[in-house]
Amino acid sequence: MQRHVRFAAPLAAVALILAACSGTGNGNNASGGSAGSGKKVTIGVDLPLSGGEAPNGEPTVKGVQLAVKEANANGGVGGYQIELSIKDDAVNGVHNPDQGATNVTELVSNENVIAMVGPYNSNVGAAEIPITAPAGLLQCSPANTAISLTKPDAEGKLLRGDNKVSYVRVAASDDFQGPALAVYLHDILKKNTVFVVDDTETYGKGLADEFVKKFEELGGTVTGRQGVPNSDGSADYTSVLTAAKGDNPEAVMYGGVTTTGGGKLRNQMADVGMGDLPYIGGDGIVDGSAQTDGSYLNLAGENAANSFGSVAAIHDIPDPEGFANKYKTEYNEDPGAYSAPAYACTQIILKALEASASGATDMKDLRAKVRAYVADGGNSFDTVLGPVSFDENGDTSQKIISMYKADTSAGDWVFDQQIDLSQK
Amino acid sequence: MTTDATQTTDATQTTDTAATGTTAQATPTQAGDAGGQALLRLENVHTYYGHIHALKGISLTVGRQEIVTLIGSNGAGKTTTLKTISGLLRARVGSVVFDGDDISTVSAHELVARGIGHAPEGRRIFSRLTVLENLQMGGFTRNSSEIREDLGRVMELFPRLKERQHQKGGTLSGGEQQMLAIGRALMSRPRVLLLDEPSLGLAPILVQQIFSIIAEINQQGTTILLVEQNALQALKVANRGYVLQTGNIILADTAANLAANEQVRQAYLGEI
Amino acid sequence: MELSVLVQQFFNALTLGSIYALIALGYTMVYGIIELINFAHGDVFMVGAFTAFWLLTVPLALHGSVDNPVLLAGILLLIFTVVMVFMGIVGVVIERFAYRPLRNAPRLAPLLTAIGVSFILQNIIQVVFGSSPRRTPQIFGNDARFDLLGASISFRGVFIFLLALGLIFALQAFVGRTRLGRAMRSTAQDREAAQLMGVNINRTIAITFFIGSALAGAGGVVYGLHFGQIGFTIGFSAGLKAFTAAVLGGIGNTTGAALGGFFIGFVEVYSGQFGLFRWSEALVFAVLILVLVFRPSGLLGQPLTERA
Amino acid sequence: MTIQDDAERRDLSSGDRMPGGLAPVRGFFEAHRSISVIVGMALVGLALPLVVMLPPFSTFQAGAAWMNNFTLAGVYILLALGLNIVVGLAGLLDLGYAAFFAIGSYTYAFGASPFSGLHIPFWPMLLIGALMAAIFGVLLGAPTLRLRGDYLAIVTLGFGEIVPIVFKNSDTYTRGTNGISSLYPPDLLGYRFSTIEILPFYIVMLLLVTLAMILIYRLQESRLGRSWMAIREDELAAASNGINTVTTKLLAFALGASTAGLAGVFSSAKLTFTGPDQFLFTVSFTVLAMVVLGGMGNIWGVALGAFILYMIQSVLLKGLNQFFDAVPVPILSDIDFVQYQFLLYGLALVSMMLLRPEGLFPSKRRRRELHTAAPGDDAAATPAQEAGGALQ
Repeated sequence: MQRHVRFAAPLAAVALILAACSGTGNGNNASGGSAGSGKKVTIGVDLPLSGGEAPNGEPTVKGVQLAVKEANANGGVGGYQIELSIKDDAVNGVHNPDQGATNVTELVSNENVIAMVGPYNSNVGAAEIPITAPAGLLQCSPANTAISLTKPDAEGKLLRGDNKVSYVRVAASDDFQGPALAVYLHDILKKNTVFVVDDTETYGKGLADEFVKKFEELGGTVTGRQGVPNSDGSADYTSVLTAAKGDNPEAVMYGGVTTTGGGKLRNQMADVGMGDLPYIGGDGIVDGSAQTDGSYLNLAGENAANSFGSVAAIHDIPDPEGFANKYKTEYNEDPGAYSAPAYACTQIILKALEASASGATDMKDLRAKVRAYVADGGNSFDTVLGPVSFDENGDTSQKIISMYKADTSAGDWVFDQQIDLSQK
Repeated sequence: MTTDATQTTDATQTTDTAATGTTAQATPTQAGDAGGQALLRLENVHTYYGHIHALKGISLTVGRQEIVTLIGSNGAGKTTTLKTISGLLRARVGSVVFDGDDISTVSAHELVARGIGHAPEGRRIFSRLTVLENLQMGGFTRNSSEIREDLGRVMELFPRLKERQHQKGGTLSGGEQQMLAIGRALMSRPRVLLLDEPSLGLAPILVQQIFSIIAEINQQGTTILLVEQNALQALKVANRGYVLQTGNIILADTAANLAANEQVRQAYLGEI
Repeated sequence: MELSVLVQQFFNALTLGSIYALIALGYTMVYGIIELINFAHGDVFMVGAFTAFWLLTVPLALHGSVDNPVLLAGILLLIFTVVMVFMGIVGVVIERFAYRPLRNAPRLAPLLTAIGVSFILQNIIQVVFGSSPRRTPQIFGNDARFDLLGASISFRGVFIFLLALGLIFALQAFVGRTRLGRAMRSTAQDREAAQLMGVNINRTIAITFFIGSALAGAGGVVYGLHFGQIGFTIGFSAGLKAFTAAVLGGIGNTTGAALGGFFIGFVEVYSGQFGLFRWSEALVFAVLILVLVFRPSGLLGQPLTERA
Repeated sequence: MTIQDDAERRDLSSGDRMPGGLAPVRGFFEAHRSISVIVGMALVGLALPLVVMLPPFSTFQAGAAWMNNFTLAGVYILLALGLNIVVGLAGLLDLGYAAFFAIGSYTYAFGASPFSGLHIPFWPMLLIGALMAAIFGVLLGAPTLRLRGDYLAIVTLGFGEIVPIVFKNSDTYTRGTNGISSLYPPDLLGYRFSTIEILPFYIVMLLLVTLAMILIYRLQESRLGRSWMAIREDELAAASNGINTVTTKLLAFALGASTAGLAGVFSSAKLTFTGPDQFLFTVSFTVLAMVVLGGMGNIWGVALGAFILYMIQSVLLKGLNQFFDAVPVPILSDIDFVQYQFLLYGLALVSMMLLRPEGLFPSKRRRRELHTAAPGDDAAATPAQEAGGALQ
């Protein structure tokens, strides 16, 4: 037995070293068939894929792979077969801006890469945009919502500097989703007091910040707010909730995603006797049906009743069931929260490729044309999320937030109504 | 597996002690060598600490019921010899034979059950265990009724330990700790007791006391291999002695002859 | 603060503290005997939680609460026994292959293999059970509660606290009163001398790992029962806090470790009560630093001269 | 190496008294050491960009990405060299080293970003960042350095946990979880470094690593360096030989921290961003693994260990999919190695430690210690009667 292990461990080490030394062949791994004329372009992907980040990254990358597979099966786009170059920006299981920067450096310097999907985390985006912008590499993020990525900071400075827009995102930034939740809770659910919990991460805290701002503006009262860091899912909310209960809030708002505690918070609300209160959160908890392991509805089970969640997209998408079914057929699991947005990003890139392919002189030119096409506010893209175009900052033109209500008997989210923020 | 070993060795041991109780006590040991009747025999033992060659071919014998002493200056290899016997160190060359069996590869904890007791240098009592617990640890290889029986025996030998049995070992004085260390080693009913510097750091009165106890233990049937800086005292109680120098045995004789030896007197007995 | 809230939070802290205490016991035992900060211990706890999850959902096929008290007791007995024995074995295997070969190596070498083992355990669970959090059946109904001074106390919490207390006392008795316990304490204090008493060092250390890992396994079961949700990442920070608890209590001291676990439960819960939850971890470590500066041996530890 | 080791041994045995007569000889070898570091680093610096233009490497990823990796590996080399002072030379276990990296990084963010409104140039910021980290090193060290061994390790671990939490929760001063972005990149004589041109960063990193290595070699051979080693071997004996152990340990802490501060400034200036998630325990642990794996106390070994481990983490494990896709073994190309990164990394760590517990390139001195101190028997490990732990 001992000999066994002594042998196995060095073997693993040797495998690693071998891999380090060789690294032969075509560096960019193919996805889907490589049939066709032989003309190929690469779409880069940068997402956190390992360790504790895998639940975020894996379903997202599958959205991209699905879109590319379909395109290749249909004979490619603009005469090109599509390949993917997939990068993991997690180091030791944590998304890492340094690694993100390395990854996009690699993508930028590979001239076959015409555009990329990613990143997932806003702080990785902050490290990547200064690299992709001067290179004019189109970056479409399915998930970033931090306002600072696209809009000028207090000093009027932009992350992209003086360069043209090369970073776009299909997720509405926090200044839309948060207020939409506030409007829904205050005006539609008619709740005047709320207790707010956020997960202290960029997304969750930003969402909660914007929610609070709008909710108070509407005349509501925030009875209390606590940040509960829970990146590994081990936090205990009972003390926070026990304390909050004394203020008798009429609802609880959660800024965060399911992996950082969305479902656990709801379950522990039931534990402390707050289970009947409405519970409202962003797209971080609208992450699939109760059949998906680890989704909000799955983890909260019966306690999910009276939960409300938003998705930063219009509900009337062309074929809402279609995407979920395709995804399920392909991967034998429900899509994740960002599978569809990642699919949409890929659709946008492919559409731009189709439009630019014939006019491009070389790969460099193709990359530039793809960027210009996407960033042009006049172009609209039919995506799985519905029609999308981008404004002067690269933010999605869709300022419509859809609200969903949990249906515990069906084990799924049910569309309730849309909130249009373009006028607000 | 270990319990098996313990039981079998226990069995042989009890018969042996019974034997010594009746006949062996009367047998006087011979002057020069214990010869074929040796309880413990080292043959050309070489022991290393890493690259340091600490024992360079030690051969010695300890007969049943004898007190044999090893004398020598610091670093001569006395402690190393004891550690090699008790299994804390391994001889790289040569063999250690105990009661006819080669024990050079038997691990230390099994040797305790076979009858080798080692009271190491510096006492090494368990300072955070009570005196009673220390003694119970000494009887680790024995069953509880045997322990109870031997507790009485040891406490009779060391009345101080009885008084202090519920104190933590670390609170004892140096002399008491030494008594505890010896008492603890006796709890395993060793057939040979290795004593490493039992008088170190003790007041002269206590030294006397310790040596008379050593003699008494021997009277009761336990073979003793004694390492001492205090060579004069050691030779007084011992039957025979070996003189070690830098890992070699340079002299072997009866205790009386060694004590009379001019060289030994100059080098180890502090006479000029 | 109203009395009912005070009582409620006190009770919350006891429940949470019980989990930390159970993990801390194993940490302190392992540290006590081989002076290794066993960073994989938290992941042993995590694997225990997953083992219980598997037992409940696959062979027992349970998905909700069990209301028959006899059946419930039977199920609890079964999963605690199976998980504790299994995790004990896992602990022994880890010690055998990752730590024992390095017992005479430089001190930092086993520290690194411990972290390596932590990664391996996490990755195995991730691959087997997926990376998303999993829902553990809460076999205690949430409605089984009683009122105490205005606070609503769940039987589940009471059970967890009593179980932890029982295991703590059982361990105390084992370490303090039995022959093997004495062997463990002797080995911890002076390995060579213990050998000269006839103690098989390797076996004693293996037993220590068995007990420590079994207790962490019990902690894992409790965690799943209480929170109803587990994930492959829950081990590390829980382990870190449990280790802090062990140090606070005086490393090597089992009573201290248990008290340290409850103490951390209290710090976390009351920082939640006062709106400081996001600082709770910083508070825990700040307290740790202060305690070590002013009382380096921990709250219950004896002052000791340490090996350099 | 031999010379240095001999000097070390001599000086230790004579109780830290510098043999005055040897000074000129030592001076020569010190100069020689600096030159060899400079020549060595120059060769490495030139070779790396060339090597990655060759086939197996060039097809693996683009040259620019390699260069970026090398530059970031440099950050970890700096970190490992700094931690080596604390752990390898002075023998103080620091489990929260990333805290000083964070302090350096945030110092740059405060000194050169639109967020703070300041724009102190990069070069003085290197010194300021190092200084700030050193100050925090002293602040942490002063009350805790009298703790020994693992207790110190635990305190540093706690500190390493607290620092990122403070940065994350102090929204007003640090922009909290969002981190501080748009930091100013370095300027040199009017030339502004750009995030997409890696070569200037690469060169600066080469210079920083070279400088750090020379300084640390000199430190190691100085009176202070010998005092560190004396403390590492036997603190009591060192103290009785007239070494002020508190000051000496504090200096190790401060110098180790300042190296991390330097790395922090460079890293945030290169990334033009800093955020609290970059300095978690995993970083402290990774750097520690680099030091141990390289061979504690051996400066070149530690640097190489850092380089190797960084490349495994950030290139090799990330590239296994690509590699095995190209291998004509169907099973291997179907496995998603990204999923198994931790398993492989864990196995690599465990097996490397089992095979070479003293590290890949142990300093000669360490190797000697190991071979004399380990008779290969369980028993001899703890001769001390008052061993640290003990169950109660």
